[in-house]
Amino acid sequence: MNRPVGKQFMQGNEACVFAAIDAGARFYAGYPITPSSEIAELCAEFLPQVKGVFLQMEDELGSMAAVIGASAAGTKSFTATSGPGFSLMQENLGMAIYTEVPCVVVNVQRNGPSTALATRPGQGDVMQTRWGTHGDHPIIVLSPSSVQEYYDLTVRAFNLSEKYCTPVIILTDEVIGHMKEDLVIPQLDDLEIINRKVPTQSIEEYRPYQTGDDDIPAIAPFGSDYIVHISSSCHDETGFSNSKPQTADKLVRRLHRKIDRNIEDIVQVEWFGARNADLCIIAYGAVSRTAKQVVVDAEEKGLSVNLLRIITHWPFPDAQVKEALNQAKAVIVAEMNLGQVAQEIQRLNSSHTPIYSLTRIDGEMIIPSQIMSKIEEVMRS
Amino acid sequence: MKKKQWQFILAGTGGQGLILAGAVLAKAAISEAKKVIQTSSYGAQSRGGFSQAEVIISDGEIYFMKCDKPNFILALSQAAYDKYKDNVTSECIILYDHDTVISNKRMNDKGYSFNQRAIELGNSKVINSVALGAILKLCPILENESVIRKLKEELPEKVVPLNLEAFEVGYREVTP
Amino acid sequence: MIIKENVQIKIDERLCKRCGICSEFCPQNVFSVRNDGIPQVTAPENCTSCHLCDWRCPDFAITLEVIS
Amino acid sequence: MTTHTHKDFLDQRHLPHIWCPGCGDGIVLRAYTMALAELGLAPKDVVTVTGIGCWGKSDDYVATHALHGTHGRALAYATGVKLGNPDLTVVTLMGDGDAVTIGGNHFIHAARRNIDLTAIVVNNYNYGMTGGQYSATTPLNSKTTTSPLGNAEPGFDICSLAETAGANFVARTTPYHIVSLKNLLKQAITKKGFSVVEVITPCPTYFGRYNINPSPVANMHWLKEKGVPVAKYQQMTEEEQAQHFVIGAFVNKDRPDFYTMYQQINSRNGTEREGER
Repeated sequence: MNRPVGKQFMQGNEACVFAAIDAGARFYAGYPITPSSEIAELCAEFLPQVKGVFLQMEDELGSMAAVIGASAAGTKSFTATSGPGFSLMQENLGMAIYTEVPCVVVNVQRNGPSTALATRPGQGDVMQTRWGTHGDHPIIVLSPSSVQEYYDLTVRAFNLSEKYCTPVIILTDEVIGHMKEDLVIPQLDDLEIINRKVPTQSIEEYRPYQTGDDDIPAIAPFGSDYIVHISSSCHDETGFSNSKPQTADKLVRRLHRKIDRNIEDIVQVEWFGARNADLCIIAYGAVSRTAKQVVVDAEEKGLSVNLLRIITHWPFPDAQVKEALNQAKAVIVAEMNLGQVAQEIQRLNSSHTPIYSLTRIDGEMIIPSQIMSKIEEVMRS
Repeated sequence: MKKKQWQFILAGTGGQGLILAGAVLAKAAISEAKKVIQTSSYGAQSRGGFSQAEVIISDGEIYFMKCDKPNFILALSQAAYDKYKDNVTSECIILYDHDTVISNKRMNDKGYSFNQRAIELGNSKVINSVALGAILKLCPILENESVIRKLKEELPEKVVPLNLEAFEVGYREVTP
Repeated sequence: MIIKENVQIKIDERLCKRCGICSEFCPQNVFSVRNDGIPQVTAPENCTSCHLCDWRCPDFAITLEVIS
Repeated sequence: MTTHTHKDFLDQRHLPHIWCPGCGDGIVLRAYTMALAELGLAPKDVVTVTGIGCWGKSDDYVATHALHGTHGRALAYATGVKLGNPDLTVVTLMGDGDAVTIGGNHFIHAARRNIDLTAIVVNNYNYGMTGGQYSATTPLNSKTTTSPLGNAEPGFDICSLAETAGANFVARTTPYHIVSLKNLLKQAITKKGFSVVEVITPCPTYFGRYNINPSPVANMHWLKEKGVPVAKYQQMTEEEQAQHFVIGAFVNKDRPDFYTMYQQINSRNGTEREGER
């Protein structure tokens, strides 16, 4: 493969594929669905050129399962889909979380529910990424807002996934997936690539799910001298099923703990505009681009407005959102759904700051004038 | 006329090469160290005949990625013209195909026989290159050379001369 | 004349679930079944070490070893 | 090279197993571990992938690498495992629910794709683990806990399905026919491409109790009588055939497997593509 490097002009979904390959992904299994299909098409073209495998599975259930299988065999793996396909992946997403198999799932959101407006953008899957799968579980979800960031966060998604032995979801949308923009692709040597922990115990003493103080297991790939048992049933440190209540409790608590204790490493946000503005817009993904334009326009109008852009959706940036709530006189949450993140922000609103949920679900982008009129309305009141 | 940010909408029907024209415009702008965003129509919408490319070219950072205030619209079909005629400012230029579009005669409407000229040049497919020439004439925010260079890079070698000729025709014949 | 190998059949009563398959299908009637359902080797001299008993034991309860 | 016995492939820590008295699963597992040993494989060369159900619990007792996943997806995980590391021997242990009911789509596509996997499908004609409900192989009229007066649906013929979908090796046998079972498993595991061994297995607790006999021994006799080799089966009348099932290897061919095709095609296109990029 002729790896692009330096300044490039490409589509978001294209940047995602190059980033995945740069991060070390060598297996993709997926089922085509708009607006993610370019990722499949480009993987079909490029993965064989780096001795990887692209596989078009029979459905998204199988895609997610194949991704888990390939990763368990030691090959960094990923898939991409959109809302309806993402729903089909939920069962095995839970399986990957519980069995601690690293993998990356890209959800290029479209308008929904159901097949709705399949070619139009939406942000209706924010809560699905958090609570879509069954059982009590932690999850890492990243949300890019530019082609550059789509590249960067894809690399980061693989790194976090390998570091914490857990699936990482890239939650993007039709606009970011399809738009073409310039970006800079770094030299491979300049990229930080993290690979999963390798066992250090003797083969006889090895237990794949035994962890040290960091709560992170060292699960060897299938085929190594370390025999690995991966079970979607409740399992102890040996990986074999074990249905004791204390085993179940210990496992699920550890799964949460390994993420919770690393919040600072995982959570990213971007502040845009003056930090002490009167009004704070909270947005993510494509809509945060609208919001940035609004912050610039507001400044020209002499209005004190800033933006808190959510980059890590889950775990939720509680601390940063609280800061916004404490500091601003009002908060506008702009999103292409009926207030999924606004509700999450309300959860943190101990300062009783007025929160205005600005929504759009017609498959069209929230445009700057829409947010601006809301700001003017809020400022008047 | 120098602007900080230009929003171009190239709209028409599938097969007119508008996505490619948008890409040429975008890549030419990149080569001039400008910031660029290109978006296109997708899926069933594009299969149904309607095709559209949006290009934003700016000297600085581009935040909002859609053409909410277009400066320039190329309308190569009636549907494309009708979609925008009432939704743009009076300053926005709409350059329409004289052969297929009935104009409302807005102040900044400009008609040109794109289809006819492309056919006369020997291939209706060069309509997008004629259009690129016309765009550059009316919006001289890019150097002709950088557009010509990208045309050479993006097109199959054997069709380059005809497209360059088409570009020249569009540039020469459309008047501000 | 066939020279018999020396065969040892072990039944692990901890694993045996008393299905009766070993004794029912032993071609040489090596087994009989105790009142509690556990099989016993009562005619070891008949054994031809065909292994059908341990191979067909669903519970890994029978080990047939040929002692040379 | 160390040689391994069947016990090296068996993890005895979790015995006695969970299966009911007279369940065939233990016999199939025994044949599987014997087949692996006789093929000269080591536990680290093999990945056993299981689904959900009684037979889906079999990974608890294997000492190879193992992946126990969600219901019906064993072949999909296994497909990923095989492509993630093509040097591995990957065997899926699935029940009739996993293989051809909830996971039927993966089954036909694994066969069509001819991915180099072995599927050991234990068919006990019902969902034993959840209490004896009917599955996609439960025969017409059979009684189960969800078809108390008889099943209104006909059952799939797993082998015909595998054959039609394109598997390289297709066989059927029973735990009663233990020697042929072991030998068919060896052939299937060795075969490059997708191979299926359907093992008609007794479930005295549910299917047996409602349709044959609750006694483990009676169920084994039933298998002995009902399973007939191809030659004998062909001489039977239609009525007789309906009362029996045919055992043996039905398909044994060498269509190139998915990964071989994938590599071939991509190396060809790779050279053609050179100039473009």
